[in-house]
Amino acid sequence: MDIHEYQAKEILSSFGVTIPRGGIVYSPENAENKAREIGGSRWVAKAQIHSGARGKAGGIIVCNSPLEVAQATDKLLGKKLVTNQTGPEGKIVNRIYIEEATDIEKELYLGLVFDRSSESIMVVASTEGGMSVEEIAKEKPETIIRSKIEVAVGIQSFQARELAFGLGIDPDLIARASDTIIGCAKAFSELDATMVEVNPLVISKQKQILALDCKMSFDNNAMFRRNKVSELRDKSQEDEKEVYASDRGLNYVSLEGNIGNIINGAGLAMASMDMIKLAGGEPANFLDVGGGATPEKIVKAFRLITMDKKVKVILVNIFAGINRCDWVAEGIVQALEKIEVKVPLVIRLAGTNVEKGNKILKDSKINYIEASTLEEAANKAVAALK
Amino acid sequence: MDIHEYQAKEILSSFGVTIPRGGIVYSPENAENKAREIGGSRWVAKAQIHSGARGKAGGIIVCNSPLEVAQATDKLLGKKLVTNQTGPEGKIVNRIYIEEATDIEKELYLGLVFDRSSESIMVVASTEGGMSVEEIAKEKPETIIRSKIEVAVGIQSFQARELAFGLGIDPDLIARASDTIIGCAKAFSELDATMVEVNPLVISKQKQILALDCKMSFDNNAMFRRNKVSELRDKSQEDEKEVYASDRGLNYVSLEGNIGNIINGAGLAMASMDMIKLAGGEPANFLDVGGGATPEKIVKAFRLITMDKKVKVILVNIFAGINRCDWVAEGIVQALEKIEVKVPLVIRLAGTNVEKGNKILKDSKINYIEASTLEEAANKAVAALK
Amino acid sequence: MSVIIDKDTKIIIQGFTGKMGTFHAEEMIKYGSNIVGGVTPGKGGQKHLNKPVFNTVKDAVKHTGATASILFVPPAFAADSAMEAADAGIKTCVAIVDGIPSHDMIRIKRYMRRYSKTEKMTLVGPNCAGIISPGKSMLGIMPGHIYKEGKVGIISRSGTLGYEAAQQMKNLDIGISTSVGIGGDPINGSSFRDIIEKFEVDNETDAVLMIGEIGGPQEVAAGEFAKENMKKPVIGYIAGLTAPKGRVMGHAGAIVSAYGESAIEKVEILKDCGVTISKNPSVMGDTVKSVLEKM
Amino acid sequence: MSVIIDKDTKIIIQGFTGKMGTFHAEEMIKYGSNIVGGVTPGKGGQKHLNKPVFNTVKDAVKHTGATASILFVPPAFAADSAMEAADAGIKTCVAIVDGIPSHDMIRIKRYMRRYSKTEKMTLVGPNCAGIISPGKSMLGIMPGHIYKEGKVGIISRSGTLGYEAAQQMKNLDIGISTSVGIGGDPINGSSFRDIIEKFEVDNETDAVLMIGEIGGPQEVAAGEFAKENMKKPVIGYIAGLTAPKGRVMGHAGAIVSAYGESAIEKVEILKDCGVTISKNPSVMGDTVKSVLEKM
Repeated sequence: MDIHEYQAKEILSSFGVTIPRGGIVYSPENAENKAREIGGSRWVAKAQIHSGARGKAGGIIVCNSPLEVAQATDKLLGKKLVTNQTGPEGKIVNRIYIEEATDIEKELYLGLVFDRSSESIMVVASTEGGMSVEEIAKEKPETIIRSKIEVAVGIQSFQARELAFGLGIDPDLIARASDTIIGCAKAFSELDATMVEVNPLVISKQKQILALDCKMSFDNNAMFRRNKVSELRDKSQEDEKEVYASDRGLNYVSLEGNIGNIINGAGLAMASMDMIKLAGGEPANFLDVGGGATPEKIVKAFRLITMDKKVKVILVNIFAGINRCDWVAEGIVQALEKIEVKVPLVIRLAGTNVEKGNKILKDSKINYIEASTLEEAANKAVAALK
Repeated sequence: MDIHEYQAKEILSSFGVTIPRGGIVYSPENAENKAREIGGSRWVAKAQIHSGARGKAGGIIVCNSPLEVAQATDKLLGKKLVTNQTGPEGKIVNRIYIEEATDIEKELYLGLVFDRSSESIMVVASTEGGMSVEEIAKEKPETIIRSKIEVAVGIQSFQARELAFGLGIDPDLIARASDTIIGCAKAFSELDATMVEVNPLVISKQKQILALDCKMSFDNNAMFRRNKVSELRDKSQEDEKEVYASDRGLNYVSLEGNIGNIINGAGLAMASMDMIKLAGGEPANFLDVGGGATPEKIVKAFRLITMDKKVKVILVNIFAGINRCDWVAEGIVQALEKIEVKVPLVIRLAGTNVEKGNKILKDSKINYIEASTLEEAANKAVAALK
Repeated sequence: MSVIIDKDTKIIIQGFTGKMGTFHAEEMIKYGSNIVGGVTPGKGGQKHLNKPVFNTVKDAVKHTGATASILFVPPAFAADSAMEAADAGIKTCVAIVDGIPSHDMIRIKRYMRRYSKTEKMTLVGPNCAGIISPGKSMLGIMPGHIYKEGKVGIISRSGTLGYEAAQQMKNLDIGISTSVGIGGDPINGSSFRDIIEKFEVDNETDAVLMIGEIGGPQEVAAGEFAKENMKKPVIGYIAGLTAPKGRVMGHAGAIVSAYGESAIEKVEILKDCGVTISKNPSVMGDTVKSVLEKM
Repeated sequence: MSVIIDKDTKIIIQGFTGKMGTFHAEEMIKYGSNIVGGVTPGKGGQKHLNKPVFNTVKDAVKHTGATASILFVPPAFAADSAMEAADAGIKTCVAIVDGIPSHDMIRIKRYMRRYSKTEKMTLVGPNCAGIISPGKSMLGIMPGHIYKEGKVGIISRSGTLGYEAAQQMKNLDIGISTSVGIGGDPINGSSFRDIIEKFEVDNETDAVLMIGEIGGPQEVAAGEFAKENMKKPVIGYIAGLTAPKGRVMGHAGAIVSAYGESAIEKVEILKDCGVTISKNPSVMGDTVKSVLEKM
């Protein structure tokens, strides 16, 4: 689960990370007042969307008066911002963060993620802040420094210090920089985060260490014990179909192709998509209805796939284990009684009671193309496009 | 560092341990009001001293009216209680804890200490609450159950559950009992405790799990980061000489004999005491002035030893390392210029520049008996008694 | 005996009396697994499916001699249950449960460092189908009948893709010694490498099929292990050729975040390690067959 | 080379520029220890005692090749410094500092579990006098001149009691291979057993003197190890015959809290393990002598 910049800043600030003065607003009037309240002579109006690279997309506007802040807010609110991370449909701007402008002396990068090799938390830092970590890795890999947090004891001061010295920070500012790193690490550990990113982390001309832009993602699986964090979810920033799916226990990822998939198991779903690609087609989505594909799940899956206007063929591929193909087939029949499917439908059943399952489908009134193997299913789906 | 029962209860209560309703009072009037405020019809007035076994010493009085509570408080306040843990001089009662009386169905024991073998925290529990853990270990060792907390992750629910089931607690009360155990473990870990004891932990007739008496000790070395805990120190409960010593960086333990010791290093101090005992004497104290015995420390040590009226001989045994015997000897001479010593004084110097040191002592005006080995020092000290 | 579990392995169910625990316990008993009881705190002393229920895993181990367990507890309690199993002396624990927080998985791993290598429990999963040694014992939730007894070991992240492989192999009359589902989470109890190491020394296994997917370093680590240390042939398939970068594909672990984590990169590296690659998921069985024929 | 440190061992001082660090660095340099630099965060790039100062231990190791360090930092920062040394690849770290919280010591131990046995640092102390290999190197704060070069290993909790033993031995013309102060705290970096194991395989050591005290299980654990595994004779002394039960005797670890922890009990158990006991602290040297004469 992702949250907005301003939410991440509030959280990190409560862990001792210094952030510029600022506040969230929902209207131009509100924005003008907020600017006066913050004080100073320069402000930044920042569109709050779940995406980086907002600056290039026009989502960040520097203002020289409260009036300009109001104007910038007016301009941004309700706009759809398209960045290189949002996809072509963009993301809607509903909230603006007004912040005092910072005189930047140096931009640094600071990020925390899980390190799957060492099964610990990895802190990544670089002197090249302001660009994405992927760009840094590509263009200035030699500037990247890393430190693995030992989860058994949490981050240690020496690690924060090593990183801070490694970033070439002044001896006078090492303690402040360490506090920032330790704060981010504690937030990561204590709130079940999966990613914390401060980019840029800046040294201001006034010798402050400030988190200028912050991003945090959280482990959905841990939200049962993170009430406060889960309240920060903003569904307006998520793909409508993905929201529908996740609210119904389906694993769904929207893709660019036109062959809709309904599959049980994530691995089998990826494998089926690979087969479609090999057969010359393009999957419209990844959809895992779960290991035990219940009739209810299958109904919901059809409803979801038919929401997607680019789908020209639907491929159902279910490997029934303990749930049995006959039961799955009945689920499909039920689903098609409720939902009208206007595109060709390819169904491949496999596993327990496959003959019974196929018989139920054949005996029903549904219109479909039968396939018996993974390969056949993919080939028939692609063929049905024409 | 030890704290009072009521302080331990407040702390544990903040970690989710259930305690009976109660409050601290300093006067009989106060006590009467507190009893009314607590409500109910039976109360217990409990003398707050740093010692267990208060009941047998008359420090705990059951009362049937607020008036009786006031009378009990009046009786206890200012009294010196002598228990089997306080030594013959007893401890002064300055605070009374008034608590609602509990209808006890079952008394259990729960304690947490460091386990030095596994370098973890050990939870010890027994169905035989109300007696000391030493007594339980002697009389009912088969009732003791243990669980080692893995410090890397903290106590786990299953461990609390295993202990609770192991104590024969009703399935309905397992969750509450687990909360108590987990609360104690968290308090231990998060506050740098060295001991947490709930004895008895009771199951009341109303099926509550209550911490009826609580004890906590803390690591003196960690008090720099435990401001709130260190404020709970009550010096009135500590040996006056030990307070003097610890405030001045000296390691001092008051003992029963009459040969006062001034020694550098805890191991050497214990060894010297052993030699005194072997020579037929009894040490009046353990006193370690620290590895590098500075003149200042030696002055303070003489001041401390001369406070103890039972001391009939003083033995100084310093093994000088980098600090050098000549320097130590000068410290002794300085000390004796400031402090009048009326009992025989045996001095043994060893280590770096021992000849110079002994020469300084001889050339000074101080009156002392020289010894060159550990054994000689002990023998001469015992001989000087006669 | 087969690797990890055998016909005689005594198994307990953690979360025995719940709906999932009950259903799958029955399936495992039907398959012939030696289920000796289960654990549901507070229900100790009762009987369920005619087997004893205990309050704690320690009690269960003490009274039944169980050495294996399988968890059917909600994700929030899974870490605690896995540690309880480890502490009670269980040797193999399968966590079927999907949705354990990553921080909890890391905590389990840190907890287990208290045990020496010889006394350390093998944790398989979470978010996996479990373990089956066809004809001997099933410690999982797979459809047992699609697994033919034989001499190929399978290690798979995905449950249904593992079934797909077993079915393809059965259709080609190829049997399986043991199939282990290690699960699709980013941090798991046993890695490909942990299990492939066991197969290398298992005298009932002649070859190993490794079914991986995008994301994480574990497939490559196993490939490197195989290159350095294995005499038995390894066949591999990596799902997710079409998966876009930076998106989680169903499994929390299936996300490409570094070099060597995309399907194409993994395939290249595994080839370099001497692993025979199944070029698509419909020929996993055929690829195994061709390797076996060359032996 | 001698056990743990040798003439060539490159040593850095953590807390180099402080008063304590400076004083003892000078003493160690005088003794002949190979001090190659030190660490004081924020003073990197400066020179101190004509040696380079670094901001981090990693920097110091990188530029000097140091493999040993000694800590002169305040107790509140000691755990952090020890972990920093471990993480920078230091092989032997001596913590002189007295007053480290017990919870911190436990955390250090948990932290060190991330390293495999071969790459794990040997932490000696805290609250100890350090290590000396007479005539070779001193990584500690002891008066070097009282240690005569020879073939007896010493392990002592107490600093000054260790000096006492060294002096007694010198007076009897008995030399020392290496003397290790393990410190008086309840949780320490290296136990008697950890060090005695090193002496057993050290070809410059013929016999070991172990100077223990009341409290804790470590003397007995070492005795049991000696009984099972050692060919070299072990001489022991336990201080605290007169210590009352339940009182801490100066050292935080010197408190009797269980059976086997009083001086009399430890002496009995060690005797059963074949350890020759020095019956009082004034005959430690004599006891060593009598054992050496029988060899």
